[in-house]
Amino acid sequence: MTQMNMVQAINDALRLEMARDDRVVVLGEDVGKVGGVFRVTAGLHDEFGDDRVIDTPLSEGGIIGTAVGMALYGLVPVPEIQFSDFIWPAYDQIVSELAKYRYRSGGEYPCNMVIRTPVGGGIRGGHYHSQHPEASFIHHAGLKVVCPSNPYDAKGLLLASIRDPDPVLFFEPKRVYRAAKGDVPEGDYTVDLTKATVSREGSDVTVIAFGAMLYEALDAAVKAEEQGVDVEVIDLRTLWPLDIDTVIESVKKTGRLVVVHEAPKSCGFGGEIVSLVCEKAFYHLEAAPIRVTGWDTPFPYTLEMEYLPLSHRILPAVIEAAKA
Amino acid sequence: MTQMNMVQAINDALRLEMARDDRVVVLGEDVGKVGGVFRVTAGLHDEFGDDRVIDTPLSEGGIIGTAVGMALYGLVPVPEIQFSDFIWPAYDQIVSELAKYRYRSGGEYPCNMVIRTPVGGGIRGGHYHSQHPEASFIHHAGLKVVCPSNPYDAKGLLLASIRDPDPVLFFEPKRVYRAAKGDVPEGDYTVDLTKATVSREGSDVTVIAFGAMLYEALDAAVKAEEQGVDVEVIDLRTLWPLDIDTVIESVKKTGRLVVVHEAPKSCGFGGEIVSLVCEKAFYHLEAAPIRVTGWDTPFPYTLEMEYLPLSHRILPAVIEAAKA
Amino acid sequence: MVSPAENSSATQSPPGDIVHAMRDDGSLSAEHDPGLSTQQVVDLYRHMVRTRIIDERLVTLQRQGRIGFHIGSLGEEAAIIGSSFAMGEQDWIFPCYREFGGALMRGFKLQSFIDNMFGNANDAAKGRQMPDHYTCREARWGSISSPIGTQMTQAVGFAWAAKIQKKSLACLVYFGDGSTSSAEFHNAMNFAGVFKTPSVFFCRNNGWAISVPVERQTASDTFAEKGVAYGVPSVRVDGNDLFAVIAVTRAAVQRARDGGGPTLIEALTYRMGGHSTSDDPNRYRARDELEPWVERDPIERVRRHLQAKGAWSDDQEEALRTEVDGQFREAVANAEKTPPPSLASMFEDVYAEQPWHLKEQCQQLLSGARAPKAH
Amino acid sequence: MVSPAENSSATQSPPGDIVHAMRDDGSLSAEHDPGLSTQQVVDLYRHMVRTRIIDERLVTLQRQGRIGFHIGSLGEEAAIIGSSFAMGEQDWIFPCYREFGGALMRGFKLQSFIDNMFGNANDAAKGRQMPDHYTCREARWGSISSPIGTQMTQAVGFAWAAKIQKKSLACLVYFGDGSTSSAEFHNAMNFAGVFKTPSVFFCRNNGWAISVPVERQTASDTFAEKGVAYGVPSVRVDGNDLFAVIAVTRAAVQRARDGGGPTLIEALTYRMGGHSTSDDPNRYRARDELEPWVERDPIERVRRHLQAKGAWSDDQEEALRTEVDGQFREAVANAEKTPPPSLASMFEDVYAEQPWHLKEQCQQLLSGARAPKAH
Ligand SMILES: Cc1ncc(C[n+]2csc(CCOP(=O)(O)OP(=O)(O)O)c2C)c(N)n1
Ligand SMILES: Cc1ncc(C[n+]2csc(CCOP(=O)(O)OP(=O)(O)O)c2C)c(N)n1
Ligand SMILES: [Mg+2]
Ligand SMILES: [Mg+2]
Repeated sequence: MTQMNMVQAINDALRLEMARDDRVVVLGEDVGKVGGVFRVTAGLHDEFGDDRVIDTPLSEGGIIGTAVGMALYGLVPVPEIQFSDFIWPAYDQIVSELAKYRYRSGGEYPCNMVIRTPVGGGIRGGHYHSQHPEASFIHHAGLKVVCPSNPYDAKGLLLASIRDPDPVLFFEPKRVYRAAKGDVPEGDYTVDLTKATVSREGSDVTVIAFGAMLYEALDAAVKAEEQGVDVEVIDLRTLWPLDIDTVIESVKKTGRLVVVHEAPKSCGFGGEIVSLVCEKAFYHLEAAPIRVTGWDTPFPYTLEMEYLPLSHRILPAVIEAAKA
Repeated sequence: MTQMNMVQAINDALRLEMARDDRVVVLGEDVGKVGGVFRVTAGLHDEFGDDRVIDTPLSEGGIIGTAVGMALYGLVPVPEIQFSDFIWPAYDQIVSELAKYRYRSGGEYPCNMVIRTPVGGGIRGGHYHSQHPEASFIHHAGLKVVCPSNPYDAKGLLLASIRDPDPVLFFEPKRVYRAAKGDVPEGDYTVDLTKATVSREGSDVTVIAFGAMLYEALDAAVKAEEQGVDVEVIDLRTLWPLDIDTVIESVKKTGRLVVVHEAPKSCGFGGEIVSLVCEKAFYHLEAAPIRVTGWDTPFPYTLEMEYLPLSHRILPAVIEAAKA
Repeated sequence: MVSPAENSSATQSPPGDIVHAMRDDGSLSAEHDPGLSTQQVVDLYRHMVRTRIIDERLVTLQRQGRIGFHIGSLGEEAAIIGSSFAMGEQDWIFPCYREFGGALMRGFKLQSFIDNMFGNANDAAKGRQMPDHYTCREARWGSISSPIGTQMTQAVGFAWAAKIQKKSLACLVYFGDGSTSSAEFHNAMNFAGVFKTPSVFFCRNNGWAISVPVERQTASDTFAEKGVAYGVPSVRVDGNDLFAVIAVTRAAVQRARDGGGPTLIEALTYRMGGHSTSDDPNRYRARDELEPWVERDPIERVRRHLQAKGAWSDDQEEALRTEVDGQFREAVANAEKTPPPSLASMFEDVYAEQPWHLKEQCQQLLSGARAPKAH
Repeated sequence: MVSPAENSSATQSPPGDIVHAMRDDGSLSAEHDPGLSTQQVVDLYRHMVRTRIIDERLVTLQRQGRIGFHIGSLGEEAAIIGSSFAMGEQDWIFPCYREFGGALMRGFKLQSFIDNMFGNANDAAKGRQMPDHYTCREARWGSISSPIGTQMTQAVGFAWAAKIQKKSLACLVYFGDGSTSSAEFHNAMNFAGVFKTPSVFFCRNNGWAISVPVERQTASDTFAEKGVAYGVPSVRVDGNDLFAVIAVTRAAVQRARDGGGPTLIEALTYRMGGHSTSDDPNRYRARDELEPWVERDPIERVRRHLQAKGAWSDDQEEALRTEVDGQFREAVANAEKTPPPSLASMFEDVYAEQPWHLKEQCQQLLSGARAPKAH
């Protein structure tokens, strides 16, 4: 076991898998010599050379489009999009092509690849360095979406994602890139892509969170306890396909649901979770499910801490749910 | 009053507004000489000339990006995307730029424009000529999304959209382009972009639909009546911002909700509606809200009628809601 | 738009000019003669004719309402058959949507193609895509999608992967003149240039993108010169000249396999039919624009060549038509009696393993009103 | 990457070569002399120096943690000030993110710029965007966004709109060498070529896109020659030569206003600092790469020119620095005592009129734990 932060844990996973499997290649803007603007790919270029750790021209469409071609060939590309806010020029290749390749070819052309990209706010990034775009990918069938909250999961989920035969969007919560630290085993292990984890057990209210907001949910849970409310916090880890069993089991126990995410509320992932819970556990619900999310505005700069669904906004929602 | 189909009504609105306001320009692939692959812009090139009805190179990113620039100048561009399935190459310009321009410039740079595009299945289009992409636009703050179901609304909503100061995605349900016919007033009128309409009153179950699926919902309502269930059908017309009052009023009356849309279920617009109803009328709900939607697969070809949420799938949902 | 006049019969041409191999009398110029045996030419001719016959029959089926759609290659047979022929067995092709003739030549079964046109249970794409959107990995041929241009960037990634893995192959990608305006063309050409991928960009300049003529697509004089922007060498070829197409494609393939990087080929041809069965070209182009191209019909030119050599007779022609007609009729008969894909198949292949929500949705459909009674 | 050696002092140059106006001794060659008065040159010099001083001060503020970020123009002042100067009052500029010096010259208030750097309540962008992402329509200057390249296509649409409305103006767009790889460059250049929009594409080729050198960006020999692919004429200019930049930009503007269509200008310069305050260039480039560019510092060159003419003294230099420092300090003091934008402002301008859901969300925030007690 070594203490690592998220950046180190992800770097470790990449190094390990590249050494184990020579089909794995990393490509993207500034991922090579400089090791990524967040230093996540640091050292890989030195170790694996120019053919496997590739600085590309400045074109997300080019990065993802060529990566899809590599995957069709049989490589396992792990492209990086420098900020998830810049993924949209590649959106057509992702939703029209990558997501549909296996299906439209009747299984002849699977695409084994992982798109890594930092997500989320709280780093003074404003509109274009802060967004959390899961909803726009979950809606298009064929993609898996992962978002770890801590170094252990980050490494294990990334290794699992690279080995998974389906395309995975791997969202790295950059606000906790360095802040989240923990013990990480050396060497190989994976974290199951189909399983959420209960980060804190509780009996009164279920709070669902992931990525950087997990810590806000846990903080709110501690404060709720002071008010006599016992909160269960679920860390989804894999956002899609959702681990519905863990969610429903918890809601059946608590009868109360709060969903937290940074992305705007409207047509966000929270709506999906609320609706699924209504579908499967409506008669267990003792209170209206509540979403605590980013506002329906572009992501602001100066007021970003007022935009994010931080602990101080989660807490009243939890209390409201508990008291209803 | 004249009998028109949707294509004619939309064409009529474009002609009218182009004659009234010389800032309005139409651009897109094949919109000029040939009048659009669905003939929606037929005759406009002859009438308004090459400067205002413009066949463009084959690039949706170029079409929308230049249209945004035109809007910044002060024109009112009405670009056409030939099929909404081909809108993704323009997604970055739409969600990063068009949607955020007014906000990020503190109001200095509004963008008055309308993106017209045919949506939906049932015309034997398979994966790439059938999708219904509202959710991917509603999630990004700053856009309005409209989807008429009939010629009267189509004309009135399009005129309102062109005059609206905000960017509008105008989704035309191509399955009923010619099938939906009705009386359309000659000359100028608008339909309010903030109002849904109750297409059929009823007291037992609220069904929310829009575009081509409205007719399926109405058909299911007729059949439900035979089983003694009195269905209220709401045609949203403007999907976003949602006319929440009409929705909540109806659900408070019926206590039962079924939402219908063609797009895949997961992270679709249905989840948003269900969640909003939970937020605002949870204690009025007497049954779990139900979503009847496209499946979470790419849009198929041969089995498209099994993919679409047609009347035969809406009916059992309505009965289930009523009997719960 | 390039008129056949410009696309004339000069055979010696400075770079930038149009490469021709056939003279008007059907004989070949030495410089660009790909050196085919007569038997090879006969085979290629047969493939071109076969392609055209199938095209015609599919249009008829569509008019009869028996299939939903067809997008054909009328007039572009030399460009397609010639370039596909130039690709070796180890090479790969990423198609656009008009090149079924090339796929059939590379081993795609006619029956499989027709099953795709009907979207039945035997379709390798499981009836999930429109007609002409087939898949046949076996023939080292990509899966077809509608969004314009996406295959270009993928083809470059594919070629690049082979290069990274030190495998010698070339990867050819087909696209139209209109597609050069797409972002994909830019991305594909740029990455190919920078990483010197073993790529062959084959642009079928057929004059039109649905109703939009080439002069509305670009202000450059030619499509070939777009290579300059990417450091990618390029060549213009008479796309209605089977021999010239083979010669320039072979040279590009050789360069690619030898590590010389990508080539852009602009093949000058003409879309003699509508864009697809959904299109009526008389709405936007003058009928007489077609005439000069009829004279340079790519199939007629090869027939003249073979007949001059005494290597092709009217009887052979007749027999060929009968043979193809028979094969076609049989394939259609089989396809029509094959049932549609099963309801459950709609939920397969979204992921490698079916997740819970698709299992649920499948179950919902199978227990619904329109499911077959026994399943 | 272009070295200053290649970017040498030849003044007579065939097309494709690099346009220079200044000789090494600071004198001007007749051919590309834009014919400025001495006062104009002094003014331009002052703008360049002012730009550099502000850049330095902003970096310091960032290091002190008083602002969050800055992206500067160190070394690119001639390219930016010269090209902005060449634009008339009726013309428009769509900026990238390094051109604040040009905006200030066109009338953007220093105070407004600094308010943006602090994202305070007086920022015209209402504190919604990162530093350097300001907005100033008044100066006929576009609103800045981060996604690379999007402004290019918009600038073409803007110019095209003016053309449609028969207004005479030119619209210049700034972008970097890296940005030529984006899909936007392709779309913008292609539409500009086809529709002959009154556009000036101004490429600041500063050698780097963060850590990626130009040879990883394209395999073409120059960025200028990319114009060929779009039928857009182009020119390469010494971007560290204020006079040459003005001359070529003026010519392009004139052509645009006269209906001659777009021009692509490649200005050869060098990013002498890091990409932004977040970047350490020593991680990826040798320190000695910088040296030859220091010798060709665009500001030093104009100073030499003015001093040779006796039109600029050390006292004036000193006075200028004191003046700019004073203005800057005052602007910062004002900005720092200005409060942040109000909570409610976060919900404005999403739409022209606030819809119900934003009213609700605003109310939620205003009644929440962190809202000011009285609002
Ligand atoms: C992204 C996208 N936009 C629009 C279309 C609709 N469309 C299909 S084919 C076509 C024209 C293509 O022209 P070209 O590339 O010249 O190929 P050709 O059909 O002439 O072979 C268009 C506009 C599409 N399929 N994809
Ligand atoms: C679409 C997109 N991708 C990536 C980035 C991150 N990024 C910001 S600036 C930059 C490099 C730009 O280089 P260049 O165009 O040469 O301009 P320069 O910074 O040298 O002036 C990158 C990769 C971005 N802002 N937008
Ligand atoms: Mg074409
Ligand atoms: Mg640069």
